[in-house]
Amino acid sequence: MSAATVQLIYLVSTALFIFSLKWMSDPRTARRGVGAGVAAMAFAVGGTILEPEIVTYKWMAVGFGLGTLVGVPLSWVPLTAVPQRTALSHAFGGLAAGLVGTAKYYTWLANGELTHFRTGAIVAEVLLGYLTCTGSLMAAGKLQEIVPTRPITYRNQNIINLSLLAMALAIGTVLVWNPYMSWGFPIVIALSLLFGVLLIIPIGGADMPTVISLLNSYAGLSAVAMGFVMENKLLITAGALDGSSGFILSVIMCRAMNRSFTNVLFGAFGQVQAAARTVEHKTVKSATPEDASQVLENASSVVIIPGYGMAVAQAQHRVRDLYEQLARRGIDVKFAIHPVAGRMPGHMNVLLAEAEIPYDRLVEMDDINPEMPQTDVALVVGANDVVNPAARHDKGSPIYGMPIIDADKAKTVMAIKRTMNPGFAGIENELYYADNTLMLFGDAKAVIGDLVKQLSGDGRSS
Amino acid sequence: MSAATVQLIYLVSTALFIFSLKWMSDPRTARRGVGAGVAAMAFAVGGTILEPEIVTYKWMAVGFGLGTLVGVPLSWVPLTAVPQRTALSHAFGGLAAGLVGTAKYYTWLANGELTHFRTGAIVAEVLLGYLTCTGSLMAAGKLQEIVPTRPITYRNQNIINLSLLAMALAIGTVLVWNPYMSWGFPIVIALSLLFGVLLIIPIGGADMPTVISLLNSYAGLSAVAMGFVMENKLLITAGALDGSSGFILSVIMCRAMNRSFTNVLFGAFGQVQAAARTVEHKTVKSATPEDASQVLENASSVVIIPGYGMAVAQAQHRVRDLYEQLARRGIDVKFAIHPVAGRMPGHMNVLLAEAEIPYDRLVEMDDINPEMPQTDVALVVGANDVVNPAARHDKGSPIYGMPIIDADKAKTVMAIKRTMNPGFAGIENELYYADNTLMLFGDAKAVIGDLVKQLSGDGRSS
Amino acid sequence: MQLDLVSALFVFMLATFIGLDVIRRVSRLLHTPLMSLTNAISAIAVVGAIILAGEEHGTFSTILGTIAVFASTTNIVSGFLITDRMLKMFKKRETVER
Amino acid sequence: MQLDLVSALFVFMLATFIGLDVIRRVSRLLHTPLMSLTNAISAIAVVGAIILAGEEHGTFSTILGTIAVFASTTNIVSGFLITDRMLKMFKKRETVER
Ligand SMILES: NC(=O)c1ccc[n+]([C@@H]2O[C@H](COP(=O)([O-])OP(=O)(O)OC[C@H]3O[C@@H](n4cnc5c(N)ncnc54)[C@H](OP(=O)(O)O)[C@@H]3O)[C@@H](O)[C@H]2O)c1
Ligand SMILES: NC(=O)c1ccc[n+]([C@@H]2O[C@H](COP(=O)([O-])OP(=O)(O)OC[C@H]3O[C@@H](n4cnc5c(N)ncnc54)[C@H](OP(=O)(O)O)[C@@H]3O)[C@@H](O)[C@H]2O)c1
Repeated sequence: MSAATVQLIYLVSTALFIFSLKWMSDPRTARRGVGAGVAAMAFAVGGTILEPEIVTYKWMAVGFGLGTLVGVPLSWVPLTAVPQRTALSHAFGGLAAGLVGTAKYYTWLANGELTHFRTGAIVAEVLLGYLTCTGSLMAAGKLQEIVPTRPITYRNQNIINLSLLAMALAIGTVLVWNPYMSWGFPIVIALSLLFGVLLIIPIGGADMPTVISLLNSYAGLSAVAMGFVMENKLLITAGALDGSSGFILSVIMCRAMNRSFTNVLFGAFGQVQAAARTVEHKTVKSATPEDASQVLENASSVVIIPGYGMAVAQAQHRVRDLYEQLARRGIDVKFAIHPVAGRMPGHMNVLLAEAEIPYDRLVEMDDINPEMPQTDVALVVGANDVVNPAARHDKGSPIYGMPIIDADKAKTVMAIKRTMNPGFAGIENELYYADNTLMLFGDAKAVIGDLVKQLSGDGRSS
Repeated sequence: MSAATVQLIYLVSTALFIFSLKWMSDPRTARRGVGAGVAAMAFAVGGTILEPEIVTYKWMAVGFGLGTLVGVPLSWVPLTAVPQRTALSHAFGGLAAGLVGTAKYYTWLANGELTHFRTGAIVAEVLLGYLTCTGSLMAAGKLQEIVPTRPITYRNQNIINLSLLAMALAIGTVLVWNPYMSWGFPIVIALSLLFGVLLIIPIGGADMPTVISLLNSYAGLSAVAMGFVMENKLLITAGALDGSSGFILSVIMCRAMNRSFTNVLFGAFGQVQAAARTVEHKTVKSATPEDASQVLENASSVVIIPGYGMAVAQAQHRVRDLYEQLARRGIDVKFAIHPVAGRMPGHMNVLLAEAEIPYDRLVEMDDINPEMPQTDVALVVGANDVVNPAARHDKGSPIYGMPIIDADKAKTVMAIKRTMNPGFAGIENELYYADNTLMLFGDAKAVIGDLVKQLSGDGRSS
Repeated sequence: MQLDLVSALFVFMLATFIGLDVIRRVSRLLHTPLMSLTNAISAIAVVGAIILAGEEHGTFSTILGTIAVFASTTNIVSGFLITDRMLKMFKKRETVER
Repeated sequence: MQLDLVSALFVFMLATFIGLDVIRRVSRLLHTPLMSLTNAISAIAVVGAIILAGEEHGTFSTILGTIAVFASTTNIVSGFLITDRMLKMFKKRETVER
């Protein structure tokens, strides 16, 4: 197969990758987007197999076989484990990029084919690849709670980390000058593996989604570097698409939390949890499911605000039952989705979709907020920070400036959570002490189950 | 200057061209877009002058000088002449592309450097370039009414034209097979020059805006072909941006007229004008400026619908005076902009902007239509086809299916035009015979001037 | 070589323009599936891995190549499958209400 | 040579993706200025013209090159000037009302 034909196949593959992401702009075309992605990858793999320099298929067949064996079960994880699966996957991706770069370096070293440019590209690929690999493994560990999730900090941490990185970069630069100074190469590898670990341990477990997105971006960039190494435009474009995606998702998350990249990466957020708690005593009104179901029955509009607690409790199916009960009574029910509710972008959307709640009932923060003052009941299901009014007015609060869902403006607020413990940001939520707030203490799944039972008539006779 | 440096300059230039068009997405950033475009062009020219193969600057200096001398006055044309200026400019662009391709062919022919690929790219460049050149000249002539604007047709016209094109393509293909068959090259040039003329003469003058956009697209594509000839990525990207722009603008126009490309190019539209006119006699209510100004004074919402007649009469400044008079009385005045009102896309917007009407008063068709039934007065200023209700219900009408502004749904309609003559599509407009319509006959500028005089008090005493 | 670098930079720049634009318009509903889709796409590194595993440049290269093929395939398979699994859940009103 | 063709096709495809996207999002208000702006951009052919006029490949090439430089410069100058002239007219309420 001529090199030009392979390049043409790569061209088609690139176009398909672009369409794949374009079609993600609408849930109606999104599955077609996955189809395009699969086709693009098939063309990419098919085209590469036809490359003239391929002489043996044995080893790649082993790789394909084993990869499929591991990959298929990895796709069965429950939705709650999606973040750690993604992180694990990034680790694989970074590893692959790193290994390819390593092998290329030594092959070209042996054949005397190294140039400044090639070495530079390889160093970038290897640095990003191995860093992504160990960093993602750590992130996966924190999310799965194998590794301690709290930020692990020590004196001069940032200085130590940055000087490690600077050292790796310095040796990399020297390598570019003198590509045959081969003792430097394993050092670069070791430093980037180490830096990946050290970069992640001071970051709190709950910041992992942002970190995963950033690592996704790095994985993309290492594919770009591989494209420069191999002079392959498909790698460059696909890598750039990937890099952009990771970058934009992390920007969206940071913006929705009103935090900067630097704060996420070096801020050791989530560490001061205990200290921030105040010990004032205010009164809280708690209600029973019976009371709550009566309030709901008399409402004509209800906005349900789900949060991380709904995910933990796996309460989405109960929430759907509740939605149906209320809708049956002619009550207007909407779901208010905060961009960083839960622990990954779009977390609530997937959960509610899993429970077959039609996605046109899900309303984004900016669209629902103007409606909140006319809303009869705001039902907060395991959300906390994303409805904390302190973000609007308390300049001293760590979440000050973060856009929130204005649950407090509804006529009645009902909040389901187990305790008075704070959420991810570790701060108290004055919403729970407000006059128009009723607390429904308990596990979200159980409480909503009770509400549904009341509404569906089991409890009606009472 | 090394070739790589020049390529880097081209890279910057490409990025600036992209930003230039991106910034056109909002009137607030649009002027920055022009700045980016100028900078991009400066980098492109500057980078090229640094190319190592340049040995003399004398001749290009002559070109720059003369070009500036002609270009500056060309930018002073009145806004009504913008379409023909654009067409003329495309002719220059096509000519430049054609000439470069011609010179390249003969240089490589003399040096024996022609390859199949190079010849193919040159043939594409020359075909598109010269076709754009003569086609645009014809279009400019029709718009300036130097060339008869009505479609010039004869038997088997489409067959003759297409076989000319086929002949040019056939000879071009043979040339690609055998690049040194040099007698074929001038024939390709002659045929494309001829085809450009023949393509345009059967198209009615009023379809020229669509044609100009298509020719813009061809000019872009010929720059792309030149990029393939010269292996220059800047030419390819800038050409592709241009090609997309022309293509999308023509698609928008065709869609807004509910016509196909084929219909525009081969339909000889505007020819049957006389035949379509029906001779039914219906009554028309005509009103004086005094009556009209009273109606306007008593309205609380007025929608002004400008059309080609406003452009012809240069009435936009009077329209602004009217707008001010009405706004001063607390009347809500909006402008309804149909995408193909006038004779080029965005025509009305520029005219109204010229008269300093704030652009947030201009409302697009789809946004204003739902408001029309609540509107007190729809004031039609020299618009005709774009408010013809036949487009909604008369399946036999040539404009059936074209989206229109629902002027007829307003409580009162007032239409300013000189006669009962039809507009661009040559068909009668039942809107003028409707019960709630008052006709204000006369030149738009004069009539609106009268209205303003009435409102401003000169006529108040009467 | 240096010219090739610029050519590659060109492609990178254009692809980044496209990437940023396309991603910015991904529906907010679908950000979780987007993460797993791009995760699968990042396994494009498989292209490099296949070449390593298929060339004959000594055992070292082949072993690294095989591991890399394995790692990327895992990503491709699990990434696309899980994305599709999630997307299947998104339904509009009409199809959901019985 | 053939590989170069594919490389150029790559750039063309990516640029077209960008072009279609970017143009589709140009404000409808500005379609007339857009036409004259792209008209100026299409004068990028000046790059080829300059090379012709600046090389020494005989009188024929030089004459054609000079004419081409002239034609493109006309486009560049008039295109950008008239676009800017039109854009200067677009004003938002605040700046207009006195
Ligand atoms: N989505 C993302 O992409 C992303 C990324 C990075 C960071 N974050 C951060 O994550 C936070 C998300 O806010 P959020 O409001 O969704 O969550 P949150 O602030 O973490 O609060 C979750 C609440 O759910 C309750 N809860 C836990 N398990 C429960 C159960 N089984 N039943 C009922 N309630 C339960 C907890 O209270 P109890 O313990 O009292 O039950 C807790 O207050 C934000 O601070 C955001 O910045 C999100
Ligand atoms: N905008 C574009 O990009 C574009 C492109 C291609 C085609 N077109 C076509 O152009 C048409 C545009 O529709 P339109 O409603 O704007 O225009 P129109 O249908 O052409 O009607 C213009 C009307 O203005 C009147 N008029 C002419 N001079 C006047 C003057 N000095 N004072 C007052 N009235 C005057 C004419 O009537 P009197 O002679 O009785 O005065 C005529 O009926 C559509 O059919 C569209 O498809 C537009």
